Amino acid sequence: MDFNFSPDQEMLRKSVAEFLKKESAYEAVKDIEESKEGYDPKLWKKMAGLEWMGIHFPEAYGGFGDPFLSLCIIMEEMGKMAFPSPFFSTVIQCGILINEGGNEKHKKDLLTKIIKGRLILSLARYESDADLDPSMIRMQAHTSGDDYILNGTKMFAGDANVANKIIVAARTDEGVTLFIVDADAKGVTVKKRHTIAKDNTCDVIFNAVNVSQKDIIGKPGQGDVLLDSMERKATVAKCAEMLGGCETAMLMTAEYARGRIQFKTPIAAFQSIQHYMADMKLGYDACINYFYKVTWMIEEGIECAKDVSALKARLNEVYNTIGTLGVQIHGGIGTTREFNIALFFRRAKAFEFMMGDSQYHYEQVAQALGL
Amino acid sequence: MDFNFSPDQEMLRKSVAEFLKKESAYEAVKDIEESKEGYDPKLWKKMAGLEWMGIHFPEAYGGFGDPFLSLCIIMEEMGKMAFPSPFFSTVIQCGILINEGGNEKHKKDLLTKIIKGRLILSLARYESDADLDPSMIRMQAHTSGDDYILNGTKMFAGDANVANKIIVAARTDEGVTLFIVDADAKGVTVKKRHTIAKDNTCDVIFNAVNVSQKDIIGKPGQGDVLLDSMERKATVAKCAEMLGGCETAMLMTAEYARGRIQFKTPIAAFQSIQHYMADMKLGYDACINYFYKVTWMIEEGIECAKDVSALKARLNEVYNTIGTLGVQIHGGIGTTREFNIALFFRRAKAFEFMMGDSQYHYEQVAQALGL
Amino acid sequence: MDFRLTKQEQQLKEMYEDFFRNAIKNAPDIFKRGGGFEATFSDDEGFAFHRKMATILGEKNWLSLPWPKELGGSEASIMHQLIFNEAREVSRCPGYDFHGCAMFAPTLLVFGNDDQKKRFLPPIARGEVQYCQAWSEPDAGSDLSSLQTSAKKDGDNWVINGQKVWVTAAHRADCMFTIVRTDPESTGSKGLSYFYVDINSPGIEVRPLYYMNGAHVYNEVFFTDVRVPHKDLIGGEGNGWQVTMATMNFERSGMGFFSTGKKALDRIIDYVKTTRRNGELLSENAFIRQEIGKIYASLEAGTMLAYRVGFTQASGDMMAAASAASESKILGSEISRDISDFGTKVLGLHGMLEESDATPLLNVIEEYQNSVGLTIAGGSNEIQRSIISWMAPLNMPRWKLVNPATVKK
Amino acid sequence: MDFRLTKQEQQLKEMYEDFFRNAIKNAPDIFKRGGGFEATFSDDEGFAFHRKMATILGEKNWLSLPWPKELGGSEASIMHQLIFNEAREVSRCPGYDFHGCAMFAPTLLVFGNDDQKKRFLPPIARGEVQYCQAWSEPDAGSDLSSLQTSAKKDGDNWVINGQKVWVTAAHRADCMFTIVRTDPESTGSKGLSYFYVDINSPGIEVRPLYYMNGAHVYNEVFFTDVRVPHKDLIGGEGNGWQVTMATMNFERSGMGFFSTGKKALDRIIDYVKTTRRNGELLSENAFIRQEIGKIYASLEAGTMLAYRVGFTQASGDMMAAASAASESKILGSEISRDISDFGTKVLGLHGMLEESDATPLLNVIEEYQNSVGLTIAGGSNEIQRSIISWMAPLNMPRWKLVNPATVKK
Repeated sequence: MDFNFSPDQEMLRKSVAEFLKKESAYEAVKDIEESKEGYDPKLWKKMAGLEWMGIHFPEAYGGFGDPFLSLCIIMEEMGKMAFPSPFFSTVIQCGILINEGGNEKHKKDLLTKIIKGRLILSLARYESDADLDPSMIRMQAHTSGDDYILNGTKMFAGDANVANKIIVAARTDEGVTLFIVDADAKGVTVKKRHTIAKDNTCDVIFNAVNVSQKDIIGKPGQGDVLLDSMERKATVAKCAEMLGGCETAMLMTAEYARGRIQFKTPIAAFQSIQHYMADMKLGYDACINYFYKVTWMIEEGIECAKDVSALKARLNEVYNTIGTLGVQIHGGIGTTREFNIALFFRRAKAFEFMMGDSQYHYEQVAQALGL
Repeated sequence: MDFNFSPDQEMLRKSVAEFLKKESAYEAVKDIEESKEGYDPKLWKKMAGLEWMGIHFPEAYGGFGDPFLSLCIIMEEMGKMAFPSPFFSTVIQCGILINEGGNEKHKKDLLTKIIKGRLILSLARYESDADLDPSMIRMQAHTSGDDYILNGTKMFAGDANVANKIIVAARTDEGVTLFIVDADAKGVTVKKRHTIAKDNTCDVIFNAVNVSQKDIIGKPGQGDVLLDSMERKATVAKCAEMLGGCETAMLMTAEYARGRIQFKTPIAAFQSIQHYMADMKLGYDACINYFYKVTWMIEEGIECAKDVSALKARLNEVYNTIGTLGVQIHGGIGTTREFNIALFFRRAKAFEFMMGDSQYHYEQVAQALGL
Repeated sequence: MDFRLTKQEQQLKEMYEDFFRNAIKNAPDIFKRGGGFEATFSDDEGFAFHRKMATILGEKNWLSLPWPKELGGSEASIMHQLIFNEAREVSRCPGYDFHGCAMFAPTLLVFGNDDQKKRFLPPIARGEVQYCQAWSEPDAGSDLSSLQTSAKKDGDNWVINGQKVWVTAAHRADCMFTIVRTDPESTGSKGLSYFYVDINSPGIEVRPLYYMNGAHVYNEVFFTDVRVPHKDLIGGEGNGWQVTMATMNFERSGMGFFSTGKKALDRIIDYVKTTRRNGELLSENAFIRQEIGKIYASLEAGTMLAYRVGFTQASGDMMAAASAASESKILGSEISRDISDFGTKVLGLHGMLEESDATPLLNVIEEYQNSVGLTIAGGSNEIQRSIISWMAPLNMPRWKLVNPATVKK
Repeated sequence: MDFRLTKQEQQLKEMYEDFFRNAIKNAPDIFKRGGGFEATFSDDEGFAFHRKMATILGEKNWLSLPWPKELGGSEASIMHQLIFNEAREVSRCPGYDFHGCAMFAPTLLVFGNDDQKKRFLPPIARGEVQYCQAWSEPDAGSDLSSLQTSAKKDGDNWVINGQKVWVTAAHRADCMFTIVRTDPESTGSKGLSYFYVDINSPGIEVRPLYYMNGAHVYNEVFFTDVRVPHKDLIGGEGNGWQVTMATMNFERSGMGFFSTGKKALDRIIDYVKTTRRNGELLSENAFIRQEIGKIYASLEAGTMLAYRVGFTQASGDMMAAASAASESKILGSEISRDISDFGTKVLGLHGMLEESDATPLLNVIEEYQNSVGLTIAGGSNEIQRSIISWMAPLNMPRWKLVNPATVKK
């Protein structure tokens, strides 16, 4: 058993952390949150230059071939800085789908561009009923000669407002099928929603959108299986981001509590504050060590759906507890736009729903336990 | 709106409290817990002399005709002293069944004796599946001429080991039917179980027990309706007992915390202890005021099944929280037989199940809300 | 024990409920999505409707219900007020200036002199003015008595300098009440005085303090040589702490938490009855049923605690009423947080959206964000819990925390 | 990162699991219902089986796994020990004297002299002796350093007087280790010394301290002029606090909580899969499914925290290991309480019964009653939480509570 990171991974972490600290302090994050684009295109180019987008993809397409944990390290550091970017939707959701399910041409065309920072992708997979199981997808794709016609509305598509292409999951005769659609194709309308995370969550409306069968990822009907496999990894990567947020929110709050004087006492000396902080820490520590194991299981190809679900469900609770206690300890100023703790409080709630809420994941655990 | 007790009720409370304090201090309670009988027959006679058993029954049978709240006041005071007796099974469960469902002869025969302290009754109504809904009762009663033959096992019958008669719920062709059986009738076997409350919880085994149709309460098939009505009141009365326990456990713990010195400080000065105590108090205060309203609804005949369930479910949680925090604040000695707080900790857990656990009652609330 | 409404109370209840049920129909959409401080003070249209409703309530004499008749009030019982408040809060209809009607007016009734009552009460009764409350300072939050904003006597005036924070609605208000240090030598709760201040006085600067979601409800208020006439000092020089504590204790039943909570629960029940997810009607899910049962029980128990506060106030036991009010505030703010959190959870992915047309449960994410403020404002729940423990019957001792480095052995 | 067991570790794991799975088959029924301290020390038959198993484990050299080879040990890695402990704890098989093997022996390895190691270690390794630990006193619980039991030097002996409480298994033990005040002028953690004591020494009286359910696990121990030879003082006069703290820190991964928790969860899962109540299979109830999911997640996360404690100890960062161990202890004791509480709840009315033939979930009510002790013993969870907050990275300041009446302004 070894809980240590490799020297390369330590170096990667340091470089990501330094970059984000320099380029995207919290004030910049707040500006990004209020921008229409919801990300900083200049930073996106720089990130590509640092080879973040390619870290986990095969060298054949210009990637770095690092293990999955490296990708998680980047996500964790982004989480620490509450950094908004289309990294998750482009590299993790869509990138993994293409890498695992795409044909050679898709990979050559798309992965290469993703890695170079020249392509932003969005996954349009959920619908208004907010069902999470890929097999429940209902939007229809009808054949029309060699092509397909897409009609319907997708919701909760990350970064569709800035994406060049959208991967959309729709139902064909064979079952759930993944299509790659140009974001500016005729009949595609994107509407950005306001969320508690002030992120790029969008509706995507498809009105008689024509797609060629060449733009199917994998085979028709294979969509739910591909989504399932990708989402296992994407969930763990989201957990990495959440753990980063937990750590910052916890340390930021501890620092504030040590400096804030009330009743002639640093409030950090009050037992109730101390116990809140201890609860934050022990929630975090149990999750991060569990996260290491789950990440390792993913890398080793060990079946881990049950543990991915258990980790995400528990981390949903832990991050929200840390966010809520963080605001409570900050007191009134913790509720303002000015102070940074609310960045994490708001993300904790949004991330609770992304890649599955606790009710969903605990139910998955129960099923895996044979219930 | 008036939260005040009448002067008569205040006087009743005072007299019950003084009697129990004098006659049944905690050491006596522990002795009773370890006795085979599980109650003190001498005290039982004295209680009858003070007219407790008859307080709520009609004057026609020797009762006092007081409103339901008076019965609850007695239960609350018993709860404060963790006082063990067959009062709940005899007076409340069986007494109310007879009063509401029995014929004139039953009332004359049985209520009169109950009121005089000459008759102890037990209700045998649950079965090994621990179903709570009266309509789920499965034990069979077959007709045999004008009589019935009972066969089967009942569980969780309070005070059956010391009862003179047992009211048993069994299924006839007409549905659930209530029979009055002599505890020493041929074929009746009683087995006392050990419970966390160290009380008189018994199995009652019926092996070809003969019962006359004259000993049916109400009509054949009316049993579930009679049980339902009685249990609404019995649940509120049990809540009264639990609230009494909450209050004592809370005040006993506050007193201990003020006196216990660790780190040169009364532990009551520690914020974590103060917050535990505040949680105990606010849990208690919300429940007791709700209890007053529910009791009043019962007296006024206002439909209140939803609120009875909501109160019991919430009080299950509050009493267990108070019991658990009470032990935690006492520290190690709180876990011993010697100290009194564990009397309440143990009862909190047992009472959680008596008259319905939280899962059951919250489900009743959901149904009443139209879910 | 008696929990029946008298015939007259029942009539009042129906009248108020009817009135507010109809009134809210004409409100801007933002109130139909839930209302609250954000709708009232952050939104121009919302504030205009609030002012309009205030005038109407004033015309009906409903803003001065408990006041003595000679001052234009109705001498309504506490029960009557609770009925009025509950009907209003359930409807979420604005128009009742909490600061003016529920804090400043009762303070004046106890501590104001005749001149002050005559000058300040009638505009409140008519719903003509919006008040705000300026108490906290950047370094005096939970520890209010360490406040440093000062007032110096200068002839017939006092000259105020300093800074206040968390001034709800200051950007919308006409007047303010505040507590400042009038004895520069004093520390803690001594040497403080309580003032009425015209918000348009020269030297007052109001700066927005944006909430995490961008809403503008709170403000910072800066005082630079603000001159306030001596006749606007309420309750006598140096008595500010006593007056402030009294102001805090008026109208603290916490009923509003439970009334609005019931409304929120009703919306959740409607939603789960009609929504399927992952192949199942949400209302069939035992976990959701259990949670709804729990929330119902908390709200009903809390409501009775809030009534108890009113009953105990009416019976004159102010210590017991204050303790019960703290409990009601803790329970109410925490149930508000729990309901809105649960609301987001039943929405699934919709739970992160702020817009209403995509979130079938109106306003829940706004309420969720506001709810974290509820457990802080008006004395954090941690402080409230300690205070409860210090009072009868718990009587925990109130020891001080000291830095061991500064204490000799 | 690597969480694979080596081939050798995998073999060890299978060997230990096989052994204990078979061994527990021969145990008295009381162990089959769950075991633990109550089965081992309150029951005569249970204790006899514990002693028998100890001898067997001794013969296999499994009681001295981590010791140096020259002292008869196997120099097993921390991972090896964790594997052994997990297999043993999951089986709930007795035979491992926690006090002797996991507390006193490692203490001797660090602080004992050659003579002490030679005299005390071999009987522990052979499983011949039962130890007990006498630390707490009636007025020194969480605040252990205020202890008052004293030892006075008299020639080559020390004479001990005083009283200890919470001495687990004292009525079954052969030997004891204890901490007493050897400098009568001292206060707090100074002037204390750590002794080995033969429990049969004249002047020792052991009195039962019955648990709330009547079980006899704990004892009070009274010392009246008990003479202990100087050669049995461990770690030097006046160093008792340091030795005691080290003893506390051995074997504190908390793995036992999670191992036994998993076993308890398995039993609950079996039960809900096969039991119908109120017309429904319990396993079909979404509320029960959610709770089981939660417990599974807590146990798995906790297990990784416990492994982390071991890994951090092995890497030599004792401060970080101590903090993680406190966290593991809090999480473990609370999950133990939550599982047994949930266990009673799934049983419905059976949840209040103590007897096994009527409670299909074995032993749950005993575990529920024991679990309230787990959050207190070994330093209450409140103290542990404070300690965690005082350490890096939280670094909360450690201020003192003082009575304001005794402080000059």
